[in-house]
Amino acid sequence: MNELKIVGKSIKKIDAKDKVDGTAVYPQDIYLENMAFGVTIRSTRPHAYIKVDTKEAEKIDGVIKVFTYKDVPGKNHHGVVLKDHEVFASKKVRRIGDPIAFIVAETKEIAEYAKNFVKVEYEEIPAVFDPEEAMKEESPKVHDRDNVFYHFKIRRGDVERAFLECDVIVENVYKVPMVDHAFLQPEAGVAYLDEDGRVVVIASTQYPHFDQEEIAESLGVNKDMVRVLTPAVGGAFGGREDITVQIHLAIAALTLKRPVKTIYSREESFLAHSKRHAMKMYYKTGALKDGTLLALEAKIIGDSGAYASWAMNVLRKAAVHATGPYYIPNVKVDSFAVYTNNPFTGAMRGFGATQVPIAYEQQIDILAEKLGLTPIEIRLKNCFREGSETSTGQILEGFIPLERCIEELKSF
Amino acid sequence: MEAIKPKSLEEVLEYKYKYKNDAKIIAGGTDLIIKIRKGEENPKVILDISTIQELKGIRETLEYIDIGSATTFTKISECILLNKNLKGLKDAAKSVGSPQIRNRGTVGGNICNASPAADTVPPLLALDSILVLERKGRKREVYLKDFFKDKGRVDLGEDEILTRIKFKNLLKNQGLGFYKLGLRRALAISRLSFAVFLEIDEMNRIEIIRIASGAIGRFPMREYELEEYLTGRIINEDTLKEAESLLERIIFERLKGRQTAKFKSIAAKGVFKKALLNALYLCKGVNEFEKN
Amino acid sequence: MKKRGKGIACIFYGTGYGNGFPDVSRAYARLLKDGKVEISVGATEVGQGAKTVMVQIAAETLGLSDKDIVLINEDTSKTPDAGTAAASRQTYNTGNAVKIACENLREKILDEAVKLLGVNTKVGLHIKDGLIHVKSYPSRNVSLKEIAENNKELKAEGIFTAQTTQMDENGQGAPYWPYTFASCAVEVEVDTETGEVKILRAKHVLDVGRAVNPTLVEGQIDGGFAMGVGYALMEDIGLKEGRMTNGSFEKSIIPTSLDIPEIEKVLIEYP
Amino acid sequence: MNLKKIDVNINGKDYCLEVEENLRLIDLLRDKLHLTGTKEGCGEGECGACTVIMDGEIVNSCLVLAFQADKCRIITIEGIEDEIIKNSFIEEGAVQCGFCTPGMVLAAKSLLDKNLNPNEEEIREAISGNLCRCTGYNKIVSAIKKAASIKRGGDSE
Repeated sequence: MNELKIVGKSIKKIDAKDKVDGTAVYPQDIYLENMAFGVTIRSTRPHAYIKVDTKEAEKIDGVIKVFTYKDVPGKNHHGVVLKDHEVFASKKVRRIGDPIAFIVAETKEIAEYAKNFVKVEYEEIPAVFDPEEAMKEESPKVHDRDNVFYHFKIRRGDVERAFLECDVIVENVYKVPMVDHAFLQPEAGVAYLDEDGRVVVIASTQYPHFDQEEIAESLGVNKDMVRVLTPAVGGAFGGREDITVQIHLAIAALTLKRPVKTIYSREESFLAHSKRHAMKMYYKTGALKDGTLLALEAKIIGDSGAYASWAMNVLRKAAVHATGPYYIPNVKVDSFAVYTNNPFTGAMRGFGATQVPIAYEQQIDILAEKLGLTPIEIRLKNCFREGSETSTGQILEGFIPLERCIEELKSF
Repeated sequence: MEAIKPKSLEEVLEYKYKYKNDAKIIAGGTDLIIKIRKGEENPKVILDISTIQELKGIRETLEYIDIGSATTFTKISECILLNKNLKGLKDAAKSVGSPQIRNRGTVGGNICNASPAADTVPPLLALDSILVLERKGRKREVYLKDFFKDKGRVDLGEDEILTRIKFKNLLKNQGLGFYKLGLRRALAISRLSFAVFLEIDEMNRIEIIRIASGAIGRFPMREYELEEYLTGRIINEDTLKEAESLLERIIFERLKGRQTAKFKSIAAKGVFKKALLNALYLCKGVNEFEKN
Repeated sequence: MKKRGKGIACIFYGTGYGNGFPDVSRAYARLLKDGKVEISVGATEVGQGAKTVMVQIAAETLGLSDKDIVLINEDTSKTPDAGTAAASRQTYNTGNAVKIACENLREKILDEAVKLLGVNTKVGLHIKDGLIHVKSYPSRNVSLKEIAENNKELKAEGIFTAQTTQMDENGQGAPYWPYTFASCAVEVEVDTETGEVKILRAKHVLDVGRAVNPTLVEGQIDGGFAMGVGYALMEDIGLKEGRMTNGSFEKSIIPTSLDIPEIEKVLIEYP
Repeated sequence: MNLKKIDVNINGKDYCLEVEENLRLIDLLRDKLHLTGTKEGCGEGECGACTVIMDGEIVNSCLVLAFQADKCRIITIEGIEDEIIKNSFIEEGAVQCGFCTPGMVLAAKSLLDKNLNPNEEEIREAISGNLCRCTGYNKIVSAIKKAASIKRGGDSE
């Protein structure tokens, strides 16, 4: 390989200077001429049919318009995989925090004041909060379909027979909670029309080109008519994968033909974006006397909350990584993504591969203890090496330095 | 809302007399501004006392250490006038929120908001502090231990404000220890705290003990039953064990029915013990909190 | 009583969307009139350093300094789709797209250099510090600026797709590539009387391939570790009938500077 | 809402302003003066992104009402010309998303103005009111160490 001159060097981060000077521009830092301000009305009930009356709010001096699902020019939906989010809830809300209306007013203060005058009538319906409850047939349905919307399986070898051959078996249930990305910059954005009549949306997002498509679809325009600008983004960690401010702002700017801005408070940020999937992980791991792992059976239930977001990819990734980086010849994994009326969950740093280590690594430690091995010994015995086969039958080729990673810990 | 920035204490009392309960005192603002924004408070008038010099600072009189109610936590934690034996008060002030909060937040606000988790209140209780309350043309004193009426409610007249907090300076064989359990090491709201004032003789016999707890009741409070038990005893492992199990029973009883009852009644033992040992080391002139 | 203990853990992680998803990244490169090269990349800078590593990869590929790369970013009307800034995919996927775009541009530049230098082949030409030299006769050279001035726009595209396959009904297949490996050790102190946990020290060993910018890689380790500390010890969205009971920074806590220890970091690099 | 007249010095410049009585200092800085380097991350003093230096001490500008700043001297990130601290942040990799950075720089400045030889614990304590979700703090700590060392006259360690 040629000698590298720049790759491999810790050159200064090119956006760092503006950030230390305080001149880096985040969406909330943008102030435009004639800019209106928007605030979002959100559901306060986890599962209810709704009726919305915006008349009183619209009469308030300084309120320009209150947008609801009726004002969505194109499709009233979005979503990274399934289009199961509504831009504005039309008939029913599925979680606390679902957007229902967007009040646009001359100032932030007026918009905030007008919130008190948007009437939302809730007719509450039975809700479900526990994913395992939600899996039952008689459980309330969050969408017009089965709550279990994804089931992924791994079948490798013969788990049942292998467990009979194991000298030691460890069986446990692990639960991990939802957590928030807690990026420091709450969601904010500005939208306006440029000279060419395009809708420009300035927002913090992880994937501007996908936002562009989703915005265009809800506006009912060709995607070339939408331009997404991503100035400084104040952290993301997966929490900016799903649409939050973008479509509301685009609709308002396009309709009103003037710039519109919105900024979420920290509390609204918690309501608006996804969470890390809470998971319940049933684990059974078996090994031979010498520590060789022989079989693993796992059932992983992910609480997707009210919407799918990236749940399929997250639960798939959880399943594929369920063995940990260890060769196990007999594997049976079932992972499920389940709708509930909880906050929706989606991408967050590690994407399903973060939850499962809490289970598989504790299993390994317990096995080691039972077998009189050290945590390092049992890992070295089973860890993936060049040529190892994963539970999906993938052969690991190239540079697989896990053994070295573990050896490095011996001196700790 | 009308915002007023009086120039002197006299002016403050004048306004307070004029507006009574319509006027809310703002000093650090670290609680009030949040409450106003959440709509939990909607005062007609706010009186800013954050720059009134008469209400700031710590001084020593013949008998007392005397702290102005608008003195910030930073000033308390850095005050050289507060001697080593008062370390528990400094520790408590240092444990409040963050440097930014400590630079604004005041001891008077901490007392008057009457939050169960107020960090500096348990040490001030253990010091048996006296509050100076002033209204136009009149001044009165009340013991801090008698000041709290309920969660968030205090014995303060509608035209009255807290101006000073005073307590007796400590002697060589006295010490004030504090320990706080938070969920993290900074920006932590107290889950549980204890302050212990201790006076011992050469045999480690407890001459006087005053114990105050935080975050295990409707407001920070003295733990009289425990004090009574410990008074006159020699501090040793058996005494500690006995005291701890008594404390566990007291706390469990107090929090009965609450989710936190079990955790707090057990953790309280450890937190109390640390506060007590901190006090003990100060009495004996040992600097470091030793590992146990 | 305070008790101390050590623990270790290992992980592997499959990069990207995976499972046969059309995981495509695109990038453009263009020679500017002043001899600098503009790269147009849609990958979002979320703080991780995407802008910086894309510039480094372009500069390396073209034999230029990072100062000679002009980055176009932050605007969908000026950048091609690079997929999402997630799943640890941008440096690998979009970085490769930038590399390919720059390699393609390099070939076009060299084609033009052949004409200007009057040599018979581009074999043996190389770019250094904004000049194209005949390797064995460096005084015969032409600058990128001259090439730009003598040509209408030279530009190129790079497309990179990470190869993965969709798994079958038994979950068999090659769903992710590449996988990365890591190990971690911590020593903690637990106060058995109060339940307080203190992390005393930690060590992280990470298989990173080739660290494009080691400081940025270390920053990811530090940040990921802190998030892990929060996940293990303090973070938990409280839910009651679908309602978050701690949806604010007052109630929902993340680690502060005092909760995180120094971390010994080891980067395992290859090639 | 009544307006209140205040005299305030911001970044060395005297302002005579009329402010709403419930206006927060952060809103004054951002919305009225467009000094947007001061960030709002939580609005309740928990994150420190809105840190400014007020009469020599760091405060959360979301927890100060603008009228309280009457006769005060405020320094925001825009008024910080301390290139040693800023460069140390850049060189040590202490900046990722950057949203906490202005507050961190101000906290660092406030520390080093008082103590040129802080130990690790003092540095961590000084920035403990500033949350960062990206860096895990370690590189910020080393940036402050480095800045302190340069200020003491040493080189960059």
